[in-house]
Amino acid sequence: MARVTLKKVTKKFKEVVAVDNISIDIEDKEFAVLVGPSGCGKSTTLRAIAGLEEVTSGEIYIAERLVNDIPPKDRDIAMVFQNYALYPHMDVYNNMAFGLKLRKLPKEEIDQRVQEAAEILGIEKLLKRRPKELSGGQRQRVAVGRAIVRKPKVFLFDEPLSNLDAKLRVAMRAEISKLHDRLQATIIYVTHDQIEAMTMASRIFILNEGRLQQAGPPLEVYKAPANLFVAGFIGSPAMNFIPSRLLKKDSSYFIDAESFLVKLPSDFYPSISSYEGKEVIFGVRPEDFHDKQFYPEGTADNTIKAKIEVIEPLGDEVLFYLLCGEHSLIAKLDSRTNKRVGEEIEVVLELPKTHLFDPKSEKTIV
Amino acid sequence: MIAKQNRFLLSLPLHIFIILVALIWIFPTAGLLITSFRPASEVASSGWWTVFANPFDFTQFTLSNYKDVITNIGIGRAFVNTLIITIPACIIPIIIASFAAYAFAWMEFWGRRFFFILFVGLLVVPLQMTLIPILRIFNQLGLSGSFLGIWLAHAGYGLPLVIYLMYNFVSGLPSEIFESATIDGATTFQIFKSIVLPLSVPALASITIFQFIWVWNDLLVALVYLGGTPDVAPLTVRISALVGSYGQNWELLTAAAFVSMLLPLIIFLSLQRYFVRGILAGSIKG
Amino acid sequence: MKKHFYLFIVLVGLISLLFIPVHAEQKSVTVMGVWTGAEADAFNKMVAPFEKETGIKVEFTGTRDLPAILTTRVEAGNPPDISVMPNPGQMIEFAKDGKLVPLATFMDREKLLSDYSQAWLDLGSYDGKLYSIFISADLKSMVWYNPKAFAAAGYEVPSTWDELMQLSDKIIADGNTPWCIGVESGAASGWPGTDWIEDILLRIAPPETYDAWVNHEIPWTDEKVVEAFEIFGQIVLNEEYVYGGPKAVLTINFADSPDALFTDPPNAYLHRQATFIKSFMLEHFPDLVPGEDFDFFPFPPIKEEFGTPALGAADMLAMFNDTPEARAFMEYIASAPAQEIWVGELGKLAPNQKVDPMVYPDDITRKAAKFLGEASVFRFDGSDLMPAAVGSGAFWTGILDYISGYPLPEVLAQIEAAAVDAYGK
Amino acid sequence: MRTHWFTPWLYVIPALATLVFFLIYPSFNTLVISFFGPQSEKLVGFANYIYCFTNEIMLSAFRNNLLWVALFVPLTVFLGLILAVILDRVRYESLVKSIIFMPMAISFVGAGVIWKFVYSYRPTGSAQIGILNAFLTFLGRQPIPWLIERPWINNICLIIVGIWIWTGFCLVVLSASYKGIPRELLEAARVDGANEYRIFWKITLPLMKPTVAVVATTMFINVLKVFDIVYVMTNGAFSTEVIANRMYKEMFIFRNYGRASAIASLLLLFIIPMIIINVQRFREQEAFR
Repeated sequence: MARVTLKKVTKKFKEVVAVDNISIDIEDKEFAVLVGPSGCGKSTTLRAIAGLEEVTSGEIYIAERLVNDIPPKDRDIAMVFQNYALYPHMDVYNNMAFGLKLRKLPKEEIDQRVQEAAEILGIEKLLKRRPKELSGGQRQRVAVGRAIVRKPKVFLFDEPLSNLDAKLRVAMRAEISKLHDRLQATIIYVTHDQIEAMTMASRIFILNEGRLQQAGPPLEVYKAPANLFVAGFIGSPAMNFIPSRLLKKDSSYFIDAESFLVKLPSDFYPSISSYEGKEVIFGVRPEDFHDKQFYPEGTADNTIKAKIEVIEPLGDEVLFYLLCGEHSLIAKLDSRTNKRVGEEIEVVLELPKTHLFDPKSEKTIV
Repeated sequence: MIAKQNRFLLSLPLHIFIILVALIWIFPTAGLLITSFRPASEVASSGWWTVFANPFDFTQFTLSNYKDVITNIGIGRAFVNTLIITIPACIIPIIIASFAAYAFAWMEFWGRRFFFILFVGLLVVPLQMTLIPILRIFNQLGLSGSFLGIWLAHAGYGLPLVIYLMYNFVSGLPSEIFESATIDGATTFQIFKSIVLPLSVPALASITIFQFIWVWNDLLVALVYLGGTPDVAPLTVRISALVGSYGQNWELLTAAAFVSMLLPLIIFLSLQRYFVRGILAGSIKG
Repeated sequence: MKKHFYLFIVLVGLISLLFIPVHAEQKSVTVMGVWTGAEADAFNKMVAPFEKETGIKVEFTGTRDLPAILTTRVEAGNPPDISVMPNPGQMIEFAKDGKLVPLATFMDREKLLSDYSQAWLDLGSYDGKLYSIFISADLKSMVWYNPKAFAAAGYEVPSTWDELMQLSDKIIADGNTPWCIGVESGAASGWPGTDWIEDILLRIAPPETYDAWVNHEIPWTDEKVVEAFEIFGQIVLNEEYVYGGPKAVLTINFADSPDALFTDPPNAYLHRQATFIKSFMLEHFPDLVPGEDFDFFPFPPIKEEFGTPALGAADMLAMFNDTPEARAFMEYIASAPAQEIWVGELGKLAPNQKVDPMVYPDDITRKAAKFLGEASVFRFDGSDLMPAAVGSGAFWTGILDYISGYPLPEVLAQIEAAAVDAYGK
Repeated sequence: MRTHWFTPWLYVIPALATLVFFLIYPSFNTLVISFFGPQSEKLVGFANYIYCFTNEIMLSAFRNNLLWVALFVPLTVFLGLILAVILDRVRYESLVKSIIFMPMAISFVGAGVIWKFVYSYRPTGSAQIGILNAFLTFLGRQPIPWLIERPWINNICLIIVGIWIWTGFCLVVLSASYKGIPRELLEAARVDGANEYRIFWKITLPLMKPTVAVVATTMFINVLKVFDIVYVMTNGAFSTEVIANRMYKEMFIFRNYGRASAIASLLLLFIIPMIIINVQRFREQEAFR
């Protein structure tokens, strides 16, 4: 059983607060991803779990055991570093065996474990090589292998894929996911790449400026971001934020963005009534725009007109950079759309999927 | 692509520069080497390059200088004495300094910066000033005239530079390796032994050479702490005793200089292959 | 591979542990000296009969760093049993500090008085107590020349200063150079010039003036000292008088400088230097025959009334640790048989009057011994008697500065300043 | 790295103990003695220090040491650096490196003999046994007595001997550091179109800065302690005196421990600025962690 629990963990470097009162509860065998922009405190959090940093305050539990004062080696964890941190003077075999030798395991068992891990990762043929004779992807595998042989309860990954090229990164992503299924261990994975987070995680933890912004399964977070930051961070291209005003007319609520006016669905009403007449931020994901030609539900209440500034075809979909009044918007539309740059287009907003945020607290209203 | 020939032309000034520097450097030594094969009377009356007037006239050369040096200084015993002094006097400070450099580079402790600065500052202490107070203590401890005493003395005098050079190297190792080893379960000592020392081989090689040469060429420390009787005297002491009191016998000195240079040069040449590039390349680069 | 390496280290460690009590428990006496090379060999020959007879082992360390090593070991309370003194001045300092053993406590006074002239005993004493023994001496007031070259050119050996200068001028007139001088001597550069000054001063002033100068009772700016420098300057600063001119004087090693006597044609005809220079001449030109190819005449009198004094230097030994072995050794080296071996090997002169002149290797040495023995005035090398800061410091650099062209008053003022500081008066 | 508070001391204490015994205690002793008279028999206050700053020879020693600092330190470091970089590109690197390192293996007495041969002067007209003067004579010029031409030529000649000896040290240390620079960085710069000159100044040098600082510091300290070369070649005559040689003379020849100790204490004092620079570098490195 390897739950990892952080209770009100804070880490300060002199005056700088890197981790600010974070509480996290990671279930056994969960694939938890800590994600956030650089400098958000995610790596520090991971290093605190590993025991490489001493926390300023708060408690860390691994497998229900308080580990604040337990050295890294006794925390039953293994870590994969961004730069792999392979021992340059040891061959692959010894890189993987090092931790086991230190634990004084019998030689046969070390052999067996290394072989097993090498097979899992497909690096049996590289065991005699030194790290500098390996390609980036191979080094990555060795680094993972070094963690696997230890059979720890918790794996910690610190941006392990960021030094790989795009194609390899996609392949390794899938492999690590497979590995998780196979190892049946808790994984805590740090990345700044939200796609990695979305694709791999069973739960993601979004951090910003040392604080936990939101935690939850990836789709849940995607669909219901807790605040403006999460909404903007998760999803690519990012959500469009339109500063606007909430109007009430004939017992209906409208978003007034000066250049357009749309009517909000009625299930929004209970949460937004207090914002009547106030400034709000209206959030629409690019994929929630539709070309009116191919979207029959378009009405006057959910359609806006905009000018096309740039077109980026992605294949079956096309990104349109639009200008509506003074608002720049990005819309992901059907590839059948045949408009050109400079023309005007009518797009329909899928209003039930839109979000409203409080511009002051940045919290989600609905 | 630049043609091969063109590239050679581009680097031609480079080669000329290097060869020129090498020639300037080797010239005085060459003079010394040739002088060591010439009889005393010739040395005083004509330049060493005059041998090139008839380079195949071997009568102008003599091996007697070398014969004198080797027989007179009792080279076997002196050589053994030198090794007995030099080897521990190299190993002890390098071990002590590696420990200290590791702590200074990678551990947090109270007074770390102060002590580091103090250690480096001690580089400037003229060792002549330390002889009397230390010899006094040595006498009380019964260490004067013992090999242990001179090992420790060389260790003490060599430490500041060795710590300084080691620190410079060890502090440049990537921190992830240390973290990774910590998580792998290594204690600070295991990290030192299995990671720091093996990775410091290039630095250790060059520092060993410097310390070796310094101890090997030392005269004063040996004379003061060990005395100059033949049963303990190292090569330097014996060689300097070979040269007359008024500084004559240059031809012997030149031969002796080459005899005593031999081992340091062999050490240098054999350790040179450890000054290799990029041991770390695989760990810190993606 | 690795294991072998460790094994090797352990082995070396063990072997060296065996050496830790470095000096055997045999009866022994430790002796330190400046002697190296041929002199160390001669010393070993001298102690061989002693070791055989007494069973005492003489552990000798010869080093040119003697001043540093001796100072260090004496200060640290770990002196050798017996050591050569760098000079009488330093002997007096050690005696003053109570570091030396007075020899009268065990040596036979009568025998000393019969073996040594009072002058040598006085030089070895401080405050009325004898502290050191001289084992060899060098005569300094000598001018070396090449009799064959003299004969070829028709030159006569001069007997007065005027004749010497006339000879010099004649040599110049013949298109040659009279003198060869070299004052380069590594860290001790300048000392050959100090001998010139001393020899000249002894010939232009009474010995009392010399003593007063040595003891800094007259200043360096005294007219007699100035005159001595000027007489030296007449030769050394004159491009025609000295081979190569002053620049060559400064750069030629003293040991190489007499080489000029033996070139063909001779680069120079006259060379003032002590007895020991003979060994250098023979080393550079092994075929020379003493007395035929080279000879000396006494440095001639300058002012008739002061005659031909002898300037000399000597090697002295003093005792730091009072052990039976050290006593035995001191008695041995003071004896004629020991000195006979020593001076016989080196061609130096023996302070012990009982030494048979026949042990000297050649007539030249015997002639020098006779000169030294019969000289009415004998004075010890003044620079060796002065405090080191002057005698081995400012005086040497002063000579070099003077030869390199510095104005004499400036040179003397600098030495005087150092002297005031060093003598404390 | 997280450790028990006592662990670092286990690593530092052997060094600390050795240094306390061999260097710190004697330095302290030296400092105390520097306020006493020649044989430490009476307290003289600052008299020895006043002597150091008023005596003409001491003053010229300071001037000469400054000249040494100005020439020796930059030249050894720069030459070592240049050679480390360019030797990396030639196949005969180890041969040339060995040649330049060789003087380190020669004792100072040996080096003194070698260079006396180089600078040897014989009167005009006789055969020159010094290579420099033989060359001048060959060109039909007057020979020069290199070691007595003051105040510049002889000092520079001595400094050249120092450079000849110590460049090998700089080369070996700097070369090791240069080889530690990832090649990709240099290649990247080359691809970016930088010429070798710019690469050296903008990439190589900044990356090697810590090592260059170490080497420069070591050479600076060497200059302060330079003794053997001067002692063997001129012993400070002809205005070539340096501080450390003066200290040796005061200590062992003149037996004036007070003055020798004052000079040694001054040497310690002079190193302080250099140490402050090193402290700053130490701080910078900390900032990276």
